[in-house]
Amino acid sequence: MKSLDPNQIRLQFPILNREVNGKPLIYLDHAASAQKPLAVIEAQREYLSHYHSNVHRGVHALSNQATEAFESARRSVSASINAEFVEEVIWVAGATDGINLIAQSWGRDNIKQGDVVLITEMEHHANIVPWQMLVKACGARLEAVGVTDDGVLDKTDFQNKLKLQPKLVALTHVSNTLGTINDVKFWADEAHAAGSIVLIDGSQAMPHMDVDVQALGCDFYVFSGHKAYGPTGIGVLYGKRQLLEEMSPWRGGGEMIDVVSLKHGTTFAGLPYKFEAGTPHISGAIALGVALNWIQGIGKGAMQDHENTLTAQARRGLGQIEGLRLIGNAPNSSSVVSFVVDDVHPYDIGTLLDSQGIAVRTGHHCTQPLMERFGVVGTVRASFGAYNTLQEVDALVSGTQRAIRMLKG
Amino acid sequence: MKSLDPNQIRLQFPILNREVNGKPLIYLDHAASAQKPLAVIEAQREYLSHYHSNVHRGVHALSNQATEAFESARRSVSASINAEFVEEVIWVAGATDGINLIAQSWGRDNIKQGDVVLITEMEHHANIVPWQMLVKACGARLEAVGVTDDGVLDKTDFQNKLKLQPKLVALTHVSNTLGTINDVKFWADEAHAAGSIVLIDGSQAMPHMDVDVQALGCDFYVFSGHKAYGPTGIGVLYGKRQLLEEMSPWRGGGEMIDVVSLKHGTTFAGLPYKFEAGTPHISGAIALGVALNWIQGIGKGAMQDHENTLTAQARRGLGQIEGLRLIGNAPNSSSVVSFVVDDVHPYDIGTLLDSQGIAVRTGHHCTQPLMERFGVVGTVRASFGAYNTLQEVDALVSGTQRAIRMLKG
Amino acid sequence: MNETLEARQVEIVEEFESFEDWMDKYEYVIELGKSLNSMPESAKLDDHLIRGCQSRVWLVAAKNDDGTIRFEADSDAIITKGLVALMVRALNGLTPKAVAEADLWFIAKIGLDTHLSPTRANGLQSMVQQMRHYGLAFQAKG
Amino acid sequence: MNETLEARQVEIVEEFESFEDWMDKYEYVIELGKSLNSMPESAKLDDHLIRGCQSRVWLVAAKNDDGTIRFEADSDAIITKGLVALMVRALNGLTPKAVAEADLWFIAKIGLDTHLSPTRANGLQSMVQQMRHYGLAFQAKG
Ligand SMILES: Cc1ncc(COP(=O)(O)O)c(C=O)c1O
Ligand SMILES: Cc1ncc(COP(=O)(O)O)c(C=O)c1O
Repeated sequence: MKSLDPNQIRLQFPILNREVNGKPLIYLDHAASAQKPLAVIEAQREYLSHYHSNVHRGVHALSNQATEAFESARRSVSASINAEFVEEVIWVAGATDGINLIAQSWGRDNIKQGDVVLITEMEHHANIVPWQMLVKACGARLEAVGVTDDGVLDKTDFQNKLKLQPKLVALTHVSNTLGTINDVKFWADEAHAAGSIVLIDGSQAMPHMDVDVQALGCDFYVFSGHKAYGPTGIGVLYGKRQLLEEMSPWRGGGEMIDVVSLKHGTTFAGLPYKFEAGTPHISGAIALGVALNWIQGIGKGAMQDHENTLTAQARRGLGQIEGLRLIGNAPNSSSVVSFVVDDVHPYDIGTLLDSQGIAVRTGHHCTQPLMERFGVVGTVRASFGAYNTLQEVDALVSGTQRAIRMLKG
Repeated sequence: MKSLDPNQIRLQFPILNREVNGKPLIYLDHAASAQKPLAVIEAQREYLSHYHSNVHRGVHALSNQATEAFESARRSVSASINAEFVEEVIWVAGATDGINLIAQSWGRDNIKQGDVVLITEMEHHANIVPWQMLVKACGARLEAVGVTDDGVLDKTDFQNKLKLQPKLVALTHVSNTLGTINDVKFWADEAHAAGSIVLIDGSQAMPHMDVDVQALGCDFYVFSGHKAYGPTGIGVLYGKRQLLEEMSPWRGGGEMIDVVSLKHGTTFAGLPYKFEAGTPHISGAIALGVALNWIQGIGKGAMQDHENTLTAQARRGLGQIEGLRLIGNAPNSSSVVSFVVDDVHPYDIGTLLDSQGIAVRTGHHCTQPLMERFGVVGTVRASFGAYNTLQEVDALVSGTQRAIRMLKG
Repeated sequence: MNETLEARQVEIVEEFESFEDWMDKYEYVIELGKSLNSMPESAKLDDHLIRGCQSRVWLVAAKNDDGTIRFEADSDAIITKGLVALMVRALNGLTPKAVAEADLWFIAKIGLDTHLSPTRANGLQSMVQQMRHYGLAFQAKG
Repeated sequence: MNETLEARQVEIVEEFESFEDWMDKYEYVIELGKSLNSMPESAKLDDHLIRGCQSRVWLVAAKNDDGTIRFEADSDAIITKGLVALMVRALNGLTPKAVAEADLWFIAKIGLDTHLSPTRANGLQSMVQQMRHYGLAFQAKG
C-alpha cells in the first residue's frame, strides 16, 4: 500500500490556501463536511459549462451525454460499496433524506403497532428523529442500546435488546461524536439472527474506510456525498434489491412512473427510478462519482493509515492537558476526537481556536442523547481528513492549551 | 424597460459555444432545464473553492461565512417572490420534492376520508402522483379540471368542481407542455372562496415572469432551481407562515430539531428549519440566489418580451407546415411550443433535429394525462430562454421541414 | 464468432461508410425502416411489445425447420424501425447459439450506438437483449 | 440618538482600539466576562433564559426609581458573558425609550459582530432583541 503525502494532497484543495482571521486556515471540521478536491469542483463546473441537460428520455445529444455521465456515476458508487446490482444504488439528497426514505417507505409498510425499532445512544439525530416520528405514527416503540463510559456499544445491552426481536436495527457505522467504529458486520449478523432488518448509517465511514455492503451483510446503507469529498445536496441510499422492489415509492412525480393515468391510476417504474422522483441532482451525482473515484485513487487504506496517525497524535497531545477529558476512548476508532475541559465552555474554546485560524466544531454535534449520556452540554470536536498534517494537529494541541490558559487564567 | 440582446446574454453561457453532431448547438429545451450563466457556475465553484463549510451552529469563520451566504440566498429568493416573511422560504430539492412535502405533511394532517383534492388535466406528473398517493392513503378523492381543445382550463368545469369544496386546489402556473399561462390569481380567489387551500406549481413560471406570491394570494408556491438558470438539486417551497407553522415536519434529522431526547421525546425548531432536516444543499442554495439575482439584473419583463417574440415566430413558422398541428393554442402563453405531425413519430423528428444540432424534447413531457386528452403519444416540444435567438427559431422551423420531408418523402 | 454474422456486419458498415454526414445516414436508416415489412396490427400484441419511453418495438421470433431463428419486428417510429431492420438483417437465420452470443459491433461502428444506450427512450436496447434471450431460449429447447 | 449611549459606545471602541490581534481582544472580553457579577443560580430561571444552540444567556430587567432600566445578565460561556457585559454596560440605566431604539453600532466597530449574527449559536442576537423588547414593554407600562 502506498502511503499518503498530505502536502501533495493539499495542493488539490484550493480552500486550504486561504486565511481566516489573519491566520492560515487549519480545517479540522472534516466530520461536519469535507473540503473538496479540484477534481470534484471541476467536474461540477465542467458539467454545468459543457453538457448540462435534463437526463433520461431525451432524444438530443446533450441529454444523452448527461444521462451517460449520471448513470456512470451510479456505477462508480455501486463499485465503491460493492453493491451486487447497480440498481441497488438510489440517489437521495443526503444521509438524512435516505434514512427518512426508509422510515417512511419501508417503515410505514412494515412497522406495526407494538413493534420495536432498535437504535443506539450514539446515533446522529438523523438516525433518531425519523424513527421517533415513525414509531409515534405506527404505535411502535423505539429502544436504544446504551454506550459504555469508553464510548463503545454496550454488548450485553445490545444482545438483550435484540431479544425484543426488533423489526429494524438502525446503527451508525462510525460515531460522528466519539469516533467509535462499530463492528457492524457482527451486529448485522446478530440482528439478522434475531429476525431484524439492518440499516447502517455510513455517513462517517464512507469517507474513511472500505465499505463493502455485501460483506457487511446489511440491508440498507446510507451516506452523504458532502462528507465524502463530494458536493452538497447529494447522497446515496443502498438497499438490497429485493427489499427495494417490495417497498412502496415515497416521493411521487416524474421519472418514477411507468404510466400515469387519471382514470386508471398510476404504475411505477422499476429500480432505481421508482425512488427517484423529479429531476435529480445531476451535477451532484456526477461529482460524487468523481469524488469516490478520487478517494479510490488515493486508496482508503492509505487514507486511514494517515488519519490514524493524526488521530493518535491528537489524542496523545490533548490527553496530556490538565483538566481535559476525552469523550470517546474506543479501542477501534476513526479520525474524530471529542473533548471537554473542566469549568470551560466548549464554545469558548472553539472561539479562541477560530481566532487562531483553527476550525473545530463545538456543541452537541446532532447527538444530544449522547451528550446526556456523558453529562456534558457539548464537546469540542476536531476531525481529520486526508489533507490534514501532523503540524496542524500540533497547532490544535498548542492552540487548545493557549485557549485554556486564557480562559482559566 | 430595457430590451434584451440575446447575443450579449449568450456570451455568459459557456455551453452555447459547443457543437453537437458537428453542428453548433441550438438549445431549445429550456423547459426541461435551463442552461447556466457563468455567474451561477462561478458562484458554485467559488463557494466550493473558498468557503465551503457546513452551515449553522459552527463557531468557526468558514461556517459563519457559509451560513451568511446561505441565508442571504434565502433572502434573495424571498425578495424575488415577494414573500412576506423570509422564513416562509423553505429549501427543498426541487419542485417535486416541495410538492411531496406538502402532500405528506399538510396533506396527511388535513386530508380526510371523502375529501376532494382538485388538480387539472394539464398538471405535470409531479403535481399528480403525490396527490394520487395521498388520496389513496387517506381514502380521499382526486378530481381534475378538464382542458379545452385550445389547451386552456375549462372554466365551467373548474367552477363546477370547486362546488365539491376541495380541501386543496393544486394548479400549475404555466403548463410545461402547452405553454398555457393560467390565471392563477383568479383561480386562487375562486378556490379560497370555496374554502380551499391553494398550491401553485411555479416551475415554468419562475424562469419567465414576475411572481408575487402575496399578489397571487396562493398558500403554497413551488419551483425548481434548475429551470430558473440555477443549479440542480435545489428548489423552493414557499408557504404562508401560519400554514407552515401548523404543519408537522416531514423529514426528521439534524437542523430541524430543538431538543432531542430519547426519554422525553423531541421538540422541533421554528421556521424555516423545521422543514430542513440534514445538511442542506448549500452550494445549490447560494447559486440559486445568484441565479435569481441574475434574472433580476436582466429583468423578467425584458425576458418575457424577448421570449414572446421568439415564441410568436416559432408558432407562425411551424404553423405553416403542412400536416403539423400545434398542441396548445392558449391566447396567453409562455415560451413553449408543442406540436405533432400527421403520420410522423415525434421521436423521429427529435432525432433528425438533433442531428442538425437542434435540441428539442419529444415524448409525453411528464404529462401523460394531457397526451391522453389530446389523443397523441407524445409531442415535439421546443422551449425558449433568454439566450435563444430568432435565427435559432428559424433553424427550428427549417430543420423541422427538412425532417418531415425526409420522413414522409 | 459466427462468420455469417461477421460478414453481414462488415457489409452493413461498408454501406454506411459512404455517408458524409448524419442526415445522409438517417436518410438511409429511414429508407431501411420503410422497406421493412410492417407487422400486421393483429400481430402487434402486448406480448411482443418492448416498451421504450417514446417509441415502441414489437418483436416476434420463430424457429425455421433447420433450427435457425427467424425474427419479425416493427416499430412505430421509422428511425427505430430502420435500426430494427438492421438488427433483424444481422441476426436472421442464424442458429440460436449464434444469436445468443452475438456481438453486434456494427452499431457502434456506424455511429448509431447512442440509439442503443440503455438510457435511450426507444426500446432498442431491450430489443437486442430480447433477441439474445430468444437465442438462449431456443437453444435450451434444443 | 441617546448621548449617554453614544458616549459609552465611543469609550468601548477606544478601549478595543489598542488591541493588535484577535487573541488580545478576546483576552479582554474574557476579563470583562469574569468581572461581571454572576447571577445566583436561583435567579437563572427558565423564564430568563435565552437559549442559543450552544451557550446560554440569562437576562433580567428591572425598572429603577427614576424610570430607567437596570439589566442583569449572565452566560455559561465566558466569551459570551464578556459580550453580555458590554451590552449591559452600554444600555444599563438608560430610559426605556433609549433602550428600545438603541443602535448598538459598537459591536461591529470592534469587530465582534459575527458573534451577533442571527445564525450564531450563542443566543446573543436574541439577547439584544430581548433587551429592546424590555425597553418597549417598560415604555408601554409608562
Ligand atoms: C410544470 C412542472 N412542474 C413540476 C416539474 C418538476 O420539476 P423537477 O423535476 O425539477 O422536480 C416540472 C419540470 O419537469 C414542470 O415543468
Ligand atoms: C453519523 C451521521 N449520520 C448522519 C448524518 C447526517 O448527514 P446529512 O446532514 O448530510 O444528511 C451525519 C452528518 O451530519 C452524521 O455524522
